[in-house]
Amino acid sequence: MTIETKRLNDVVIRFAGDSGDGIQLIGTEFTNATALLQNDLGTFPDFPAEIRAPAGTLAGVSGYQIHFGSHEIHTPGDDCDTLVVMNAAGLKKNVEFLKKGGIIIANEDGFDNKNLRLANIDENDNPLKNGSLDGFSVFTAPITKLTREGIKDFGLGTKETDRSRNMFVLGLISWLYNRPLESSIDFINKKFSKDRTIAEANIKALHIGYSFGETAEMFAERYEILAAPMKPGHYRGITGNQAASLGLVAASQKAGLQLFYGTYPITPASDILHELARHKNFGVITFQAEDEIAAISSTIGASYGGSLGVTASSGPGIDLKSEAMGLAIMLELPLVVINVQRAGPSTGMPTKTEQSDLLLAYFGRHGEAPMPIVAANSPADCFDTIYEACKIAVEFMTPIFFLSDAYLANGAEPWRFPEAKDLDSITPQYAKVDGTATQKYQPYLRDNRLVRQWALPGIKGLENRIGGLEKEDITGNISYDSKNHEKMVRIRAQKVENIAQSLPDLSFDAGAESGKLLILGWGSTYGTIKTACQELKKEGIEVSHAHLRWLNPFPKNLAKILSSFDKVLIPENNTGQLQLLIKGKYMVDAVGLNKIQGQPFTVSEISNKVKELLA
Amino acid sequence: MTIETKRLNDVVIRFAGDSGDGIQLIGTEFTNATALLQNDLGTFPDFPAEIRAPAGTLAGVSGYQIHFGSHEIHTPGDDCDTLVVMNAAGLKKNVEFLKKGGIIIANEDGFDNKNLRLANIDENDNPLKNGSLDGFSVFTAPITKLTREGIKDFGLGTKETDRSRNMFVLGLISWLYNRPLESSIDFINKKFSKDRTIAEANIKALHIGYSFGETAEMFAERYEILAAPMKPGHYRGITGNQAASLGLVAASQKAGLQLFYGTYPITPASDILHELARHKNFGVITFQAEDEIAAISSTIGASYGGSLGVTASSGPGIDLKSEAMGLAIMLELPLVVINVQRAGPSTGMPTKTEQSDLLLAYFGRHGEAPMPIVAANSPADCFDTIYEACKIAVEFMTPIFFLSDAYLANGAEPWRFPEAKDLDSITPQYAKVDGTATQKYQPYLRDNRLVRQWALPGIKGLENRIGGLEKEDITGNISYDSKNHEKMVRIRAQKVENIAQSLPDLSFDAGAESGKLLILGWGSTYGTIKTACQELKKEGIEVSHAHLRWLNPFPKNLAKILSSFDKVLIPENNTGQLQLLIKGKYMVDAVGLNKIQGQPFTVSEISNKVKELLA
Amino acid sequence: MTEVLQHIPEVFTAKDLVTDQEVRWCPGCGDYSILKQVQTVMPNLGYKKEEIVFVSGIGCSSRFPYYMDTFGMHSIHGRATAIATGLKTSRPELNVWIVTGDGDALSIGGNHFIHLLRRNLDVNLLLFNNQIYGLTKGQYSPTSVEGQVTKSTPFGSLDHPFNPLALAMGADASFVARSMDRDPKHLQQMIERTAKFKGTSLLEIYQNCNVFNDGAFFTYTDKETKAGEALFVENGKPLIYGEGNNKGIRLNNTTPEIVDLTTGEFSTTDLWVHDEKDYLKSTLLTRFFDSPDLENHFPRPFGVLYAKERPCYEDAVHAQIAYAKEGKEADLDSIIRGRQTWVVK
Amino acid sequence: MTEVLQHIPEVFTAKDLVTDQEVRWCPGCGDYSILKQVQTVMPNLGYKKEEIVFVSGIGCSSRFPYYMDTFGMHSIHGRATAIATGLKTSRPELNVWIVTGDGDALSIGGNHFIHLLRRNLDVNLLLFNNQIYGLTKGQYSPTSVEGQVTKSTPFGSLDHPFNPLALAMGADASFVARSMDRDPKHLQQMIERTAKFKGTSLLEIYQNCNVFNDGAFFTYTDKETKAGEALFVENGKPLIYGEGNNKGIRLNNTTPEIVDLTTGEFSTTDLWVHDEKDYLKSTLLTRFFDSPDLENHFPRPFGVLYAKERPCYEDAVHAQIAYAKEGKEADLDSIIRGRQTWVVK
Ligand SMILES: Cc1ncc(C[n+]2csc(CCOP(=O)(O)OP(=O)(O)O)c2C)c(N)n1
Ligand SMILES: Cc1ncc(C[n+]2csc(CCOP(=O)(O)OP(=O)(O)O)c2C)c(N)n1
Ligand code: SF4
Ligand code: SF4
Ligand SMILES: [Mg+2]
Ligand SMILES: [Mg+2]
Repeated sequence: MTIETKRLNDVVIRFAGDSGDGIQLIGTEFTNATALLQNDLGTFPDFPAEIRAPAGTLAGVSGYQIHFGSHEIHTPGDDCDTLVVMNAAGLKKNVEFLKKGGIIIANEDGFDNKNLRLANIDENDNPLKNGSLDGFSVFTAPITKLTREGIKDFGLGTKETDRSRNMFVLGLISWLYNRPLESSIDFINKKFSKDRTIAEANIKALHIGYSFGETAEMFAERYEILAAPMKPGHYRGITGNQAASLGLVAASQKAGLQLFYGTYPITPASDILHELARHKNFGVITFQAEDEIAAISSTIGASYGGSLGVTASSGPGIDLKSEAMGLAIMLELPLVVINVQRAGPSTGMPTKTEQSDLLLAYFGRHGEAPMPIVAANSPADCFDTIYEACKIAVEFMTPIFFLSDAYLANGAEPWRFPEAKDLDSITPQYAKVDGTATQKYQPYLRDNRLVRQWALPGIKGLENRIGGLEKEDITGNISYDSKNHEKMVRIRAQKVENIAQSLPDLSFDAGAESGKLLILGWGSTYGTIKTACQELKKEGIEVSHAHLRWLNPFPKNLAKILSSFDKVLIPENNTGQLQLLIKGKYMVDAVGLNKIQGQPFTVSEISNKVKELLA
Repeated sequence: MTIETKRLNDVVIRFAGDSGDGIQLIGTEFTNATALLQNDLGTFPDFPAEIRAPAGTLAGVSGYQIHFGSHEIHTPGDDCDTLVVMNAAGLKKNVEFLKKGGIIIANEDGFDNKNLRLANIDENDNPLKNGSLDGFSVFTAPITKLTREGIKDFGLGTKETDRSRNMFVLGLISWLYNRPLESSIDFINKKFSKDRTIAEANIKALHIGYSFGETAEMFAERYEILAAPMKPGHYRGITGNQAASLGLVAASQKAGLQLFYGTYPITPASDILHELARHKNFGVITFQAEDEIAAISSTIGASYGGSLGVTASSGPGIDLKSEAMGLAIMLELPLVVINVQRAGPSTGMPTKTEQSDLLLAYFGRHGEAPMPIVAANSPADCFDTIYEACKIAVEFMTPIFFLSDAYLANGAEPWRFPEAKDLDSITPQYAKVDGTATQKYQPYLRDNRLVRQWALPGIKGLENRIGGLEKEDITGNISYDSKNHEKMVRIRAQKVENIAQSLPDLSFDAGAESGKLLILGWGSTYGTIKTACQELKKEGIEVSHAHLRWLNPFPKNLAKILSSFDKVLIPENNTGQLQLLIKGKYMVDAVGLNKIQGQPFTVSEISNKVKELLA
Repeated sequence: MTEVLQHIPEVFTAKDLVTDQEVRWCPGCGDYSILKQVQTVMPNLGYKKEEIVFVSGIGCSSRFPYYMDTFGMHSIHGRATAIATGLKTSRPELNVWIVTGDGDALSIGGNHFIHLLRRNLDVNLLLFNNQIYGLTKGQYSPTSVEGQVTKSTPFGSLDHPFNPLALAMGADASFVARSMDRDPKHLQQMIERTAKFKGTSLLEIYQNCNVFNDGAFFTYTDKETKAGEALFVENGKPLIYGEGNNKGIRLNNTTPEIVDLTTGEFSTTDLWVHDEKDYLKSTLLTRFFDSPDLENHFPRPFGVLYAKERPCYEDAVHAQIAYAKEGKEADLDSIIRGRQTWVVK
Repeated sequence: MTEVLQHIPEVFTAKDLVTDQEVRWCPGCGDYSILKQVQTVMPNLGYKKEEIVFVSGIGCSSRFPYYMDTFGMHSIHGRATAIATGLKTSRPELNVWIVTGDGDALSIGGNHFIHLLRRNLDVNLLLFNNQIYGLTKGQYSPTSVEGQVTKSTPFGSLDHPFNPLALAMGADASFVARSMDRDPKHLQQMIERTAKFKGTSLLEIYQNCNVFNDGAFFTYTDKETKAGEALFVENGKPLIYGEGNNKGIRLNNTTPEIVDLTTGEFSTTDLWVHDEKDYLKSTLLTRFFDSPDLENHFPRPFGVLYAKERPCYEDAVHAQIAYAKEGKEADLDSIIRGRQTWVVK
């Protein structure tokens, strides 16, 4: 039998199995190999609940989806072309995401009676045998047995042996989609650098998986996906949390500031801590505080002392930071507050994505306490957006919100990374001592943008006292004067508004500058909306798409853009938070498309809504 | 010289002096006497900053304004007719509030060189002597000396003696405005029940103040203000915090529930704690927690156990409660959260009033976490509104926000109090064990209003586990199912919306049901708007006024009302929070009138804006 | 509210405590043993099943209530102690248990933890100490040892860890005890003592997190080392430990010393006799906290280290209410009316 | 940033520390004395004025920074300790002081308080203990005595109060001391010791709130009772107190006893000699916390009760950073690039 190689434009593969099966690792390594082949790609890791369920159960299923192609890719894909499952639970939970006629590759050893039982499937109703998968191309193999057999010479225990199953799968799927094994081998060598036996065994498993594809005479065709025509440049793959971490280090370096990262662990923000803690050689201080209140408070202390202060959390932890954010607003110190949003309310669904904290970012503090807000729109964009957040925080002496979400945080995409020397400059607004001054230092004197200065402790002549009580204009002394209070409330608000002056106009990601329908998005819906617009265009439906990075202040030209369309559609993973703001601030009767399922939109959900609105 | 008695329709008197002068006491006792004369009235205590400044300084000035009359009174008045000052600082800080031609009564002993210096007035520029008060009727008397002289026989020390000065002033002003002394004498007797000498000395000071008016030949006229035609009934005077406290005790009694009040002291909410702590004989538990987080958490614990759980704070403390509110939303337990708003952000101006936490109440929690919100509109109305809040919390199994503010909390007015038997019933939604049930108890089963039941620990057969993770519909088991999450988010929101079904339509406080201009208010602006409407009417300008008690959900007929007017004006002590909601939710381009000065609106501020809009 | 479900038995067994929820801890996690021992002991304590409430925070350990067929609340991170305080104060007749982790109790929940101990409510506090944040996948906790390499401390942690029992003593705890997941019998005994003590009873349980901090306590739980490293204390008994009970501890004035019982120089009568009620000596015991790597280190004590009753907060609250009720009738109309009223006709 | 204002003198005096802000405490408040003593001692400590930072929370006491012409932050309630932690960690060369009250530090701020002590940053912590919430006008605090009648406890408080120094010892404090507003000389000495100790130095200052809790400490500060009630301890000296030094304290094994030095039965050589570095004995000293109404009660100790240095958190942080820097060049491009890259042409 000759195996044909078929060329595809794009493919969506979903891996699923038990949390203990190393699914995320298969996904990440397959992604790396794919990135090196210069396909464009998007990924979506879909973790199980925060705690480990017993192996084999539905609750324990871990998934990873990758979408890659020879053209631009902006999402991890809606339904998948190929589903790779390690056990019965993985199949049961994920078969709904497989396209009609799609491929299933299943580890038949994961469908024994025990596994069926754990997945709540009747023993006599094995889906691999009962015909329920008839519409799909199903390929099964005893992957556990094959792996055990293949690496038995290394003398590993069963546990260690079975852990290599994922490398078998990675090898097999690499074969099927024509990916080279080099990067995976590199990875294995690094990961097991301390135990050569395990390293060799894993590499062996990888190879036998690959060969199995070649020799097993199961597959009639292999697939090939050419490199995508991407902008020239240097690329790497990156997740949102990694990109945010690098953006912080970069900003601190370019600003000449020590980075102080005060936080308390929480899903899905913790990985930024883990990443930053590895970069101590950049002088980065990561402070794992006793709670979120101490996290932000210590960060304010560091900002006061002249560090680039950054604090991060998700939902519940952001609630706890609100009081201290108010203090930072009064103190007018640089402070970046990262919120990697997850599905709420309360503990909610900690590993699932949602965009439901926009209004919290706007209004989640007592009193009139406006804060600038930016949101990243893709994993790699986390770098640029947080870099900009740092720049504005430092140059406008203000706390600022950076919004990401679980989908961006864990998703990966190719990143055309910049060179350090090309990054924007960041200029701290230091107070200087005027050698001739006879007056004492005035901590609340402002420049024409209304920005006050950063008076670092240690500098003679700048001694001053600041605090959370209302302060007198210019002097910063405590003031209970009525008129002064109103003045200060308005100054603080105007300072945030003034940021808009230094920002570029909002531009269009698709479509004309006026027309029937504008899709206005923010945050992680970017790729899906963009793809929907492209697909609609193919169908001859022309819509415009503009995507907000700046949520507060809104871009200067937003009002004009909004008024240039008959209809405005705002898709959000919440009940309509941006929609309320747009309606309330611009009196534009925007339509919402809302999905609150802990899952991102699919492309078709967007395009169907567009068609409905244009019908 | 005969002294004429002139009849006035209404009067505004302002007392001012050092915090140590007992100004609040003069004010309160004068208010009591006035209430007993059946004048209608409104008061406004204007405290100095939270801490005591050295005696005699501007920072230490304490003020108390009372507005009373023979007709309906809804505000403490804009400017005052009479200003009573104990010292130079008191005059300096308050003379701007005195009407042209108004009366000044000054303790001339409070204008010696020391006091002038403390008030930052040049010794050669004594305002009592430099002609700066020429436009006013100024009456001065050496009140300190007269008091010392008058009560010297009691043998008190100077400190004690001088403390009685305020009684001299109370006597004098009681004479001037024809108030009897009985209630003040009663009060003194009670207050100093343990020291007869001090009691007698104070009563003496009261009498000599009174006689001084009669005999000093200073005043050419006295004033008389007839009783106001008020609705028949039993009346008492009451402040907002007192009314809220009584409302809570009443609700707990009528519901047959133990009242659990978990809080942490904070201005201006602490007085509710102080009041409730005195009512232990009603089985009230007041728990002063270690912080606001423990305050609300302990209260949730008590609610879980079957108490009427109430927690209270102001600005900074409300921030800290947000995470736990999210838990209460998930648990769907009754919980009343009181926010006595004060001027923010951060520590802000703790003793000053503001309405700037409306959007915090709406959106100050991560995730989609809607909570019902009510706001009281006058001191006495705090009783009705919090009573209603308790009823809804208990009958809808929901946390609820009750908004008051410093102005309501400390202000007083006559209250036509109800009889306990006439108060609405409150019916807890207890889960009962079904004797024939074979199924286990389903904690998230709902009635047709979407309300679940209260399953009290201790009842056999109701054992169940609840928590902050997303829960499966009906069973309450943990669920990470996408569709279930969206369903639950919508159910929680709909439950809050359903409350509107059980509420009366919004009605008009003034004006027709449609027309040129509607003033839409909420909270403590009520009296001022009402008075403005009355005054405008006198001038022939007809506007309508509707006032929201329910901020979430809005009344069913609000959309209709809004659409019946050409223009809508929303006065708020914030930068436009209700305005944003009305614009965003109803697409009505409401105009804002905003004052953020830690002070309530004056009547003329409202009426001027109305005239501007109608011009 | 007094009706009774027929099919629920009057007296319950450990099995009746099992819920229909799948237990979702990692296979091999020490939490399984703790659950088992609690379920085993619970029926013997004299409470009705419906009077028992388990309140937990957030963490792997805090999943506990889902697996106990009693009343239960899985609340928010660090606040179980505060929630239980409100519950117990308002419903003193309930049997309230708190389940918490080293992060939940001592990091974010540290303040409520010390205030609970100070107030001394009659609740039972099970602190699952695995010296790691399990649920968030492996960051160091306030009980992690110095230098520990975790996700958030790739170069080793720098924080000096809390000694939880010493902290509790400083906060005026009335009962502190320690046990371990891997000694079921001892753990059962300790759970029983914890339950029966009137006051806030803190039981620290060394719990193995086999995924993120495997073996943290093996020195104390493993057959080979246990005898020489774990000191099991009992009230009124001398402090003896070691292979074949070959070692003891004596007090030289205020200084504890390890003595060899095999040389004949010292006998058990020379030893420090454990007195649960002696605050000072108990404090000293809680200070046996040496790293087992240290030369001449003291063994780690297990058992009830301190137990001395003092008044409970909720009793004082209800006594004060009873007193107020005696003094003054609760007449709602009278307080609504207040001090001064007038009538308008 | 290195320019120098000409009119500011190189060496500063107490007067240079006075700000242009009116001091806004009640006349007679104990805070005035504390301010005075701090201003007096400060110039002698060897710091430049501009290196000194005062961080406070909220409360009457927390107004303190406004009156010190150094750098200062009046922050939010209970968080000064956490803010100072971030400041000191990031700027170890600064001289950081925390000013806090019994409510600020021990009620809302309790968690940061114990974690600061555990981490042992080199900061100075002045705890103004007036056993009341002053700023909010008189509610009881976690140090108020049982039964205290306050605005929030009209029938008397029910909470068992913290013993702040014992709590600190439980949290592994490295320095705990106690002084009083009304003994300026002792207070100055203690402020100096506090400042000079390397590590988190906790100085509890008994402070009279003459408006809401007048006389709470008069037993220890008043001429008539001071000698018999206040025990001033000094390192290496025996514990002696009483009118004419007529009493002493000796240790009978682990039990402290008050002895009469006038009968001839005991002399100073029999007495407990204070050793600041002896954790156990210091713990015992912090436990001298009897109500003076109790018969045969122990005196309340003042002075440095415990002082033993151990590594400071910020030093470990910067050592780790230095180590990491040595190991690996900080090349921004290299981390942006990461492990695997590819080029598109
Ligand atoms: C307010 C808040 N902050 C952070 C988290 C994330 N979080 C959940 S559990 C946990 C720590 C768990 O450690 P521990 O208490 O020791 O419990 P274990 O999982 O080890 O049993 C953290 C940080 C959260 N859920 N809520
Ligand atoms: C979050 C928050 N909660 C409550 C308050 C109100 N508050 C201000 S100071 C204070 C307590 C003051 O007591 P203490 O710390 O002992 O200081 P003191 O005034 O006695 O010096 C309280 C409860 C606040 N400002 N912020
Ligand atoms: S992570 Fe650790 S503590 Fe959590 S369930 Fe797994 S083994 Fe147990
Ligand atoms: S209230 Fe008490 S602590 Fe506060 S300033 Fe006045 S006397 Fe001092
Ligand atoms: Mg743990
Ligand atoms: Mg205090």
